[in-house]
Amino acid sequence: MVAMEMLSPASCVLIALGAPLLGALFNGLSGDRGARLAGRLGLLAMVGCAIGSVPLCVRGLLGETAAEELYVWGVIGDLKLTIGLEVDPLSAILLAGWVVVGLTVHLWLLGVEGDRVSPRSAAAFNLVTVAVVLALIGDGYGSLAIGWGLLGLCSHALLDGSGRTEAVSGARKLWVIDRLGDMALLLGIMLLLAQVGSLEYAAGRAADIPERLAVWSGLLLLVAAAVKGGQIPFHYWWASAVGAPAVANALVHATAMGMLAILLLARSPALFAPGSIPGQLAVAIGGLSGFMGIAMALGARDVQRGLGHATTSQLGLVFVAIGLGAREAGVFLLLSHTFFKVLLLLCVGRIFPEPGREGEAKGLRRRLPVSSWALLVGALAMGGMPPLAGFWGYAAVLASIYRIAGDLFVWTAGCALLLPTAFFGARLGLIIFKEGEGESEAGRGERESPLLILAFLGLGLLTVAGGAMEYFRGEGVVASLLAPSQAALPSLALVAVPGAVVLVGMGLAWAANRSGKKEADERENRLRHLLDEGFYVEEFGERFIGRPLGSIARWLRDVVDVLLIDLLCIGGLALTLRGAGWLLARTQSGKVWSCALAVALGTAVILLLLTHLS
Amino acid sequence: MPLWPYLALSGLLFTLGLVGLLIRRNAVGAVMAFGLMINASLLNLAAFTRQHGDGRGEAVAFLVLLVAAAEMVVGLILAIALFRNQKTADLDELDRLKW
Amino acid sequence: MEYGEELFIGVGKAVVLPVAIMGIGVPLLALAERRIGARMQGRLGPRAAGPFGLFQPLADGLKLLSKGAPVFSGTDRLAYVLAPLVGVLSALAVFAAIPFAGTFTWMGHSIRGQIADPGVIYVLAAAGLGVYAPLLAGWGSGDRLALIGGLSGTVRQISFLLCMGLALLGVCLLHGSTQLGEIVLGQASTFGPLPGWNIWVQPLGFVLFLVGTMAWSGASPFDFDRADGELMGGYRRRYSGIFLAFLGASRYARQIAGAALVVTVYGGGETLPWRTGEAAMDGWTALVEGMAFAVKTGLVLCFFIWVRWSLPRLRYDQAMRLVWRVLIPLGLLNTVGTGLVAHLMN
Amino acid sequence: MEIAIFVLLACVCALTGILTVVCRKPMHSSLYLAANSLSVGLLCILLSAPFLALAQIFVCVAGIALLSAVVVVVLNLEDEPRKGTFRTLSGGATGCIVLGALGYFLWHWWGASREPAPDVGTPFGELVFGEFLLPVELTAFLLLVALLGSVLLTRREGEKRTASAGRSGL
Repeated sequence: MVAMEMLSPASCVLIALGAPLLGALFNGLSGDRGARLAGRLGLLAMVGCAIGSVPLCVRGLLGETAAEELYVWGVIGDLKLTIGLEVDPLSAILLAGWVVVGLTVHLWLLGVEGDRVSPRSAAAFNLVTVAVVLALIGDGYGSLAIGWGLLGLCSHALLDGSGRTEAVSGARKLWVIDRLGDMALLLGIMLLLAQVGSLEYAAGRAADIPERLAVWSGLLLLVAAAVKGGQIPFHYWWASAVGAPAVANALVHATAMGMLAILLLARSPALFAPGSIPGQLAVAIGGLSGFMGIAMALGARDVQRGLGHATTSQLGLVFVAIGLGAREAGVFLLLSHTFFKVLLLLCVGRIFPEPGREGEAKGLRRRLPVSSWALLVGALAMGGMPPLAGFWGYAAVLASIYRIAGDLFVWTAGCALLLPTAFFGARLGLIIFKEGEGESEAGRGERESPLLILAFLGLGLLTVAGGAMEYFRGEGVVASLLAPSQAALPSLALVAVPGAVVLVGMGLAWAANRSGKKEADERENRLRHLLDEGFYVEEFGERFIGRPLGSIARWLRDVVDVLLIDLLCIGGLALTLRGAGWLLARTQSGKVWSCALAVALGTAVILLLLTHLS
Repeated sequence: MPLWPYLALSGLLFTLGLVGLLIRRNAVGAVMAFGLMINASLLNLAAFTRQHGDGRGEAVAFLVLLVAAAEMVVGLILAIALFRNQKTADLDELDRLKW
Repeated sequence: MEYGEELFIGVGKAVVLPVAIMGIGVPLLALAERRIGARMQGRLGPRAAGPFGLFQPLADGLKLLSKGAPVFSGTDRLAYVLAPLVGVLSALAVFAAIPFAGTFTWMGHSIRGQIADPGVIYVLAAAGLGVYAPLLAGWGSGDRLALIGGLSGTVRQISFLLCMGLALLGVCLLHGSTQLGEIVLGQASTFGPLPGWNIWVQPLGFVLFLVGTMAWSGASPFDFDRADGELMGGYRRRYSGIFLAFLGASRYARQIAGAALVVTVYGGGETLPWRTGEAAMDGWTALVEGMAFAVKTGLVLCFFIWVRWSLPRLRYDQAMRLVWRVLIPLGLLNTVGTGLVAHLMN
Repeated sequence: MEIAIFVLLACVCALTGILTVVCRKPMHSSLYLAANSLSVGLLCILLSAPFLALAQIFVCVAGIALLSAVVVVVLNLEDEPRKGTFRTLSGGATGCIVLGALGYFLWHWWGASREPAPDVGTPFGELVFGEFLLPVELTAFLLLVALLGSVLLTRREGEKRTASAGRSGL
């Protein structure tokens, strides 16, 4: 009986949210005393969260939606603001993914840094878990918004916590951009709230929102998702996010933010219906950031920055999928992307603890055999090597795009995108792998901690076996193999072509690697610089938006503040008051007769009033 | 004999007393003006007593007279004490209450 | 006018009485005072002007009238002129309330020997007006000594007026009325072998009233405000001519008024001794009653003069202490005592 | 007849009122005050309130006005200087305003002149010591306090010595 009670959604949520929250509080508030325990406590909290969310995921994956109202936090007139629970298959899958990622990251953290984990970052990690779980299981935009904001806070904390100067300035920039996203999100939600009258997704779906309002709220939410997902106009925050330790990037920036962005889009299908303007805009942004992202990744100087821009491009692909209505495929690609991206980032974190120093990868294979192998697997998965999860993700998206949209042009563009992605993945793997051969005296004593191995094994398994999930999900690419597809292209082609493209990409990478490894790096030409700087979007924004606003602000300061307010209002007020004071002082002459005068006039007025009022 | 002439006269007297209070410079003058106002009020009271025909008005007027007398006596005594203390009875020079 | 004859009679009385007093009473008193004083000092006194010196006051009056009234600098004209007038008027005003003759009927009208009967409070009020005279005289003449005399004169009159008032209270309590007519009527009875005068009923009251009137009218030992030695005549210093005459006349008029009051309130008024009850009388008996009233007043005046020439003059603070610490408390005591007795009796 | 007397007294009253206020010499203004009180007293007689009239004369004329005259004498106040025109103007103006307001007030309430009610004429003594006994007692107490106050206030520092010194006298 108790078990049943334990399984009830409300108590599960309580545990799933409570554990990380408690962890965060303990780590955050314990200060130095709890420094040694920080890592273990973080892991413990994550395990608690896992325990709480497993029943929810199982229930969700079985296709059953658990919806329940947990807490009413505000009643304004007939508007009821509640935090509720809604776990449907979509959030269940994402929750499962998140739990796995969370566990692996905490294991990695414990394994690599052991006792040196700063309580601050451990607290931040737990808080991220709270944010994501809250957003995922929430039944409405309210909890999503809370998660959204909390995530921004954690990312700033992690960046700021690292202590490195450029990380701190990056943190501030990230914070500002994040706030922009939040503002857009809130405005969109408010618009919806005003129209629909409730924050729940269900109400959002049910209500027939007038077309004009739907467009506006859709655009606002798209902007929010674009910011959070690092899409094109707002992708430059990756440059500042790089300052954070790799593990933070892995957990927060790559997965959590992406997940929330996609969740937002997935949760409001009415706004991003395939035909609607926001939907088409999502596809455009997705495609654009897909191609530009991968280009920037190729040109990136630093491994982490490359991975960041790669994330942008993969998320772009997901945006395209959702924009065209292929929600399930998009989510699947997001999941698989999460697995290999975290694996990659963790390995990079392990190999280059200090971001930006790529050189000392020599003698890697002997020193860190497991992480180097894991890195290779992750890179290939990202490249889209056929048996790995990456390939299945890309194939699923492309297949469903073709099947739903039936638009050959988009399908071919998608396949074209796979080429550079494959090239980038392969090059990354080869560089790290080949350089690792030599001897290197540094890091001799290091040995792989068992926890680290465990984490890599888990992720590696998933990246490899991710494809099986595709099959498990039913109408995935594999399933489509079996069932004859009525589309023009045979289903076999849907799978074969992407695979071929990937192999070609990888071959090119191999060739480039073998032939002129040297001259490939030295070409510090303008193109590389352009790509690295992220197409100078930031500078563009600075010149055409930042500077004019600055001059307007200065004008306001000089003219309005100084002249208008200081001189006229305050000065004027002071003058009038002093004048009034002087005038009044004259009446207070202290002489008896002036007081008597006042009394007399008072009586006269009273008499008049008495007669008048009666 | 209608009532309003009496009221008019007492009104005039009262105002004269008030003006005296405002204009007079020294304390004794002010007290005298105050005496005028008392006379006016008594006249008014007597007039209304006559109008209502009720003897009680006269008794009240008598008491008012007594109290007013006491008041004026104290006023005058204060004037003396003031003069002795400040060496002047001129009210304008007593402006220590000046704000 | 509907009053017609009543008015005529009233005005007649109102004119006859003051003229009689000013014409006969004051000169007679002046002469008497000088003659009796002289006799008491073993000298003859003025006998030259007319038989027994009867015209002496007339001579003095004419002398004063013939003198000019020089105007001194620094005098306050209004006060200077007002003082004698107020003094005389207030003294004469007191007589309006005093019944000086019996009631007799003449041509169908019963004429009372009294102008009007407003009562004791009117007497006090009228006397109160006279209090201004010394102050105004002192202030008006602009002379320091006169000022001191004037001030002390005013204070004396107020204090003793208060003392008289309290004494009268006892009598009013007994007779249940403040009107002098009632009081006189109340005395028209016998008190064992003696006439039913208030003097036997209210001995303390009588003494207080007597001393009060003596002091109030400025006679006898209480005339410190015009003491020749210190103040050289007090506020009369700067007066001469007709004003001086009026000042003197006002003093004598006040003495006559005081004596008349004493007689009316305590001496049975105009009633012949041992007369009881309201007596219907014709003109002659009324005249006799008038003569009786005059004789009684004369006796009291002689007493005044007698005291004046025998007792030394009191100093100002002695007189004030006498009034405020002796006479007025006694007066209060007397009133309370009379009240209690009256209450117990009925 | 009665109206004639009233008009006469009213004129005297108004005139003396004005003179009291305007007069430069303090002694003269106190005299005018006395005259004013006297005329008010007489007016009270017209209003068939004899006792009030006599009390008014006795208290105001022979009491207050006289006291003010005595104080003027004691303090030897000189005449009021002729400056302070703004003050007189403002005082006068205020006076007019108050008079206007008072007139409007009285006219509004007592515009219609009604015939006076028949005079009940309850005896004054009965009222004062019957129905109004408590107020009379309180007033008596107040007068006592005023008396004591005046004695104490005008006491000079050396007063105590002279009082005892005079013990030897009567």
